[in-house]
Amino acid sequence: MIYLLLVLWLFLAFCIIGEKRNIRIVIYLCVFSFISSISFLILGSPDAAMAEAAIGTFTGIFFIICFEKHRELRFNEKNASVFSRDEDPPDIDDERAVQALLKLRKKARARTRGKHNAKSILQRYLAPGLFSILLFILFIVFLPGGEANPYLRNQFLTQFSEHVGGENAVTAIYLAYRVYDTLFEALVLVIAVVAVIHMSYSSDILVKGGKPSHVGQYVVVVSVLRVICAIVLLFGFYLIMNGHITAGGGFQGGLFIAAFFICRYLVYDIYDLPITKVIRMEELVFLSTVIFAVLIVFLGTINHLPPVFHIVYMIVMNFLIGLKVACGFLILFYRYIAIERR
Amino acid sequence: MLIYLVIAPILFAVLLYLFPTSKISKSIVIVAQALLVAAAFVLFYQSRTNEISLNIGDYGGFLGITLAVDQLSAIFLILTVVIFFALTIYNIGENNSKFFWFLLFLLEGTLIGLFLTRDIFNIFVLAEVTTVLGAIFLMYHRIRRSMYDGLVYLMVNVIVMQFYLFGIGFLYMLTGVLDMDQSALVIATTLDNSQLTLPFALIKTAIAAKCSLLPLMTFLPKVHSIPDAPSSVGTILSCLQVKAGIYLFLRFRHIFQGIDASSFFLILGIITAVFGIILALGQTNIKSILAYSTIAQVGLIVIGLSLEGTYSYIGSLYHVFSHAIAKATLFLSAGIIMRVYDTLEMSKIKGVLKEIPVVGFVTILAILSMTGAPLFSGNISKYFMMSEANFIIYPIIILINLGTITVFIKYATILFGKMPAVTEEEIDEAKATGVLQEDRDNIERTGFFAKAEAIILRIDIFKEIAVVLLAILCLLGGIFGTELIGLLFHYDVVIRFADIAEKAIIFVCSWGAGYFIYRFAVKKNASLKFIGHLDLNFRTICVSIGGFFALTLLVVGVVLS
Amino acid sequence: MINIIAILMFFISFFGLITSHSMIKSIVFTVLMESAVILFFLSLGFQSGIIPPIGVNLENLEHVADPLPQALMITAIIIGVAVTTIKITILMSFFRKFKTTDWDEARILSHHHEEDENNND
Amino acid sequence: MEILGNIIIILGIIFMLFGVIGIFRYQNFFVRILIASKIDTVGALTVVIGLAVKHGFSFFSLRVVLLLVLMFIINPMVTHIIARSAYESGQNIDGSVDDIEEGNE
Amino acid sequence: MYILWAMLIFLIPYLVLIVRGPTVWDRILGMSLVSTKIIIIVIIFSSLNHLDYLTDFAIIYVLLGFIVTFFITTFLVTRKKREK
Repeated sequence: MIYLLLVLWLFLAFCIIGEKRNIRIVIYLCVFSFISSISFLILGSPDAAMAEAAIGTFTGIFFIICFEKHRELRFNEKNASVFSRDEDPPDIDDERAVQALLKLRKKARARTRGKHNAKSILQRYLAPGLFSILLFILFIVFLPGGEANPYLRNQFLTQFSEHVGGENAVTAIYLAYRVYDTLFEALVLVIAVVAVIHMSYSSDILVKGGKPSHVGQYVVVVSVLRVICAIVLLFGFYLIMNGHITAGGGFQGGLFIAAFFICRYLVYDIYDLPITKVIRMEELVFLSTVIFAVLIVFLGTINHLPPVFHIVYMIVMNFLIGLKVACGFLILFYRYIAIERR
Repeated sequence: MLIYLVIAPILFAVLLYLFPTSKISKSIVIVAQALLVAAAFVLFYQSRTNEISLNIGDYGGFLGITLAVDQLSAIFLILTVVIFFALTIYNIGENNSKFFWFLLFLLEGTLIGLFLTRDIFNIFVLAEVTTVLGAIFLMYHRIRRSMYDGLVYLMVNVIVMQFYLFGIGFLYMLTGVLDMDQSALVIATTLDNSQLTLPFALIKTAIAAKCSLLPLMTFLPKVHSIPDAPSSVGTILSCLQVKAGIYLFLRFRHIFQGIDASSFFLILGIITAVFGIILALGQTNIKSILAYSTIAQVGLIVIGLSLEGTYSYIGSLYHVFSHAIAKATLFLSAGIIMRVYDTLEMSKIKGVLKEIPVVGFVTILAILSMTGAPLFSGNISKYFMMSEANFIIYPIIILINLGTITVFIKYATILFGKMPAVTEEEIDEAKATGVLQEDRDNIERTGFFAKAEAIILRIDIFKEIAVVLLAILCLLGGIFGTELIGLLFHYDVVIRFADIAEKAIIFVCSWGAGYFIYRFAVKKNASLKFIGHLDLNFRTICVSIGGFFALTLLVVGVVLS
Repeated sequence: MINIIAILMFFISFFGLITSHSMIKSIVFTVLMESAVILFFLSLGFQSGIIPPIGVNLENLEHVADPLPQALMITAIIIGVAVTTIKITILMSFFRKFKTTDWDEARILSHHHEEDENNND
Repeated sequence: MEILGNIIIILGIIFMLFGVIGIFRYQNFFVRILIASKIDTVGALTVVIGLAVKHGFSFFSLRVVLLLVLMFIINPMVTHIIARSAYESGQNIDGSVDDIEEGNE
Repeated sequence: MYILWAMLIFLIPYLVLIVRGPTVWDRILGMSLVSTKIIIIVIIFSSLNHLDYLTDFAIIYVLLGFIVTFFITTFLVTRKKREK
């Protein structure tokens, strides 16, 4: 049963290779992530499946915002045949520089196009295909045999409820045994937020002047979305608070809270956000996560606390991580919607 | 103690970013850095007697993550804090935003974490963090070339880390643990080599790309020498990130004890060194020369590590140390030179010794250390490296050193001569050539226009202090070489005076030969220049990664077994 | 068997990486590569009828999935998406500046200073 | 109860089969979306109801019924959005293709 | 069990619709149909293995599928309007 799903999964990957249109790539990618999520679920890992489904949605949304902008810029360029000047570019002041760049690009395009067109499809794909197949065969030939060594698995499964508590072994691992990894994971998100703010085209931090979502005209949809907004938010908090008992946890719940803000953007056309405050809050939450982890786990306090406090620790930690992830993805989303799209 | 050395810089960085003012008080930064250096030295002193380790959360049974300092980690830890301290002094006089310090401290914390951790998956996480931070740092000024190179750097590193992750998967499947020491134990006791070939090849591919061991990996020096990036990032990437690759190389060699691929890596190291030298000779840009010579030195270090014997091992590790410090000196002084001359092109830089005597003098010291002159740290490391080489490797190392000397003779030409006068036309031309306005504004370009107005530039005193300190370290590492090795490696070494004299003669001869090679074969060689500007596109880099993987797999699986 | 599918996926995306001229598609293929590795990790110790490691009564350890790869893969997924957003941002600011997403064109455009100097010599 | 549930489920599957046939039979997009989405919604709801019936009155059934309500609202809404967007963006009713995609090269 | 197989087999024509569909709207429709099938697969999977908490996943897929579909259609229709 899982094999059929995985064959479909491979089929979608092949489709992505042969596809040149960006919109289709996004659609394939979304279906791809749905199918991988359900495969992960069948493989017995609901936490990873939930993270994959939510992340797939967010990746699809980020991609589609950028592709739309990509397309718009190309469209403008095709119609105007010069670099578009409507979007307050700080770099195009010197007319001569623009002309030089334009000429150069024409030359570059002619050169590369000539190279691309000179080869037929077979020539283009035969050698890389054979190379990939060779690597695959080598990989298969040297595949190590033998069963998986279950040492750590058995240790975790037998001891997690005694050491950490809760009912979800995965949450126990990433909140207690490997919380050090989790801190760096949160750090990566902080860095991603800072990087996206620093490296995007526009250098201002405030998100204002984005485009509205144009959903207001769909009256039926808006009224349904309002209900769904609430459900999404509630569901996010449910996932965070029940992270130690069932599948879910800080990351997944945080992603859902961020999804709530997407719905909110769609319904109310809110694209100006006090983003500096959210960034500050994100970093404060990160700091408190680190300090909390230091106090409870790194100092070894958790081993001396009664089991009830383990549950409290997990809930608080899940909540902090959830808030952190929610803030991070909220900033990323609004950055994309308001600045990358502008 | 151990964990705070990692967490404190990160917390400090985030606090700095949260700080309401945009400019950071310099004393805070320098005090924090000094505290870190002190903590690292205390840790180093403690770890001399016995290995310090910390199991996070005290779970035992390899359930949690273990941090530990042993001899190897301690060396890299000391190196990291020393170089970051120098970088802090170097940048303290500049009007850097808090974002700069944020990145610097985060990089320091994650690099220290990379050297301390004993968990295989934790290495993946930290390597990703350092990669991302490096890419952001490269694009600190957000200008043209850095964007393309930064994207390539990020993409290639992400792809390579997927190979590494795959390798971890197999390793976890086979051993059932993620702890390095325990998995080494399990591998040594229960597994045979045929099972380990695939994870070995996967992980070595990733590590080789990290320390640019692949002969075709020209993207890494290209990234190190991006002209628009701050020179601090070139220093960090070239001195520490690449050395982190070597650190991982050693760690994983310990894990895969059964697989003896030293001859393979010996050949690879020789190829890398030769390629690095040839490519470095073809460069026309001072930062590129330094970056490509790093590749050559990495090749040399790998040769030394692949030779059997304690002396060559110690010599190679000491070379990591001495090379990193000399290279940091050169990179930072190149940054000052770039400030003054507003260019990195060798043809336009002349008479550094006369214009900025301190930097010129420091550059001479660092070059002498790099090329292995007597009394410098490079000499000590190369001495030990060669002391156990056999009759084939010995001349090869001397030849590689000759190549290095030739490269640095080429580099030294910037020191002499007369500073070229700048005419009005040149200024106009510089304004007119396709340089976008933003690029000019973003870097604080004081030099070019200042020179045109015949104003002698005032150089930041802190920058000079930083490079002078590093140069003094080079000299100290040479004079007190045996004592320092005793301190770092806990191993008493003896240097025979006769050998030193022999080395000195070889060194002088090499300089003579190097000068002749430079004068008659390198100076106006168009084909070398062509080779130096060879550039792989992204697809070819991916193919070379795959090719390296297949090669390693075949060599380890078929030839060596 | 599942790990072979994951490996196949890994090399399909590798094939995509070495053939695609578009930066956008390269980013998409790195996303696919990450999912291949994630599938491989999660398939460690798979047998049919496996149940998630959730619940208090996990006495019958035979059919419970390994929790450690799952925790690791959540980390890998989050890191992957963070890196992907950075890549998209760099790509978009690159595209706005140079109006191209082709690797070869981008290379020529961003290195054109050096090329000019080479031609002059 | 078991048999009744199975019958309802099989009914749902037959509904879905009709939907699949309808997708490939008609050339016009609006006909396709009408058939596919309507029949799909009905089929999905029927299958879910069948499952709930099969399980009897339990916690699982309660959750499934909650889901049923959600699907009952959301599925037609998705169809509505797609059809309306297609219409507004100039998809012709008479079936000629007006594609708005474009390549990246 | 037979329902699971039926749903899996139903996935194939919908994937064909996604890949082949002449217009982009067909592809989006296919996406929403696939997400419906996956929801049913999850419910059946949870009922077969007696894992009640997996029904959460059905809710997740419903909500996420809705958000993605909605986002893509909104973007496409605004783009089309602007270009006219």
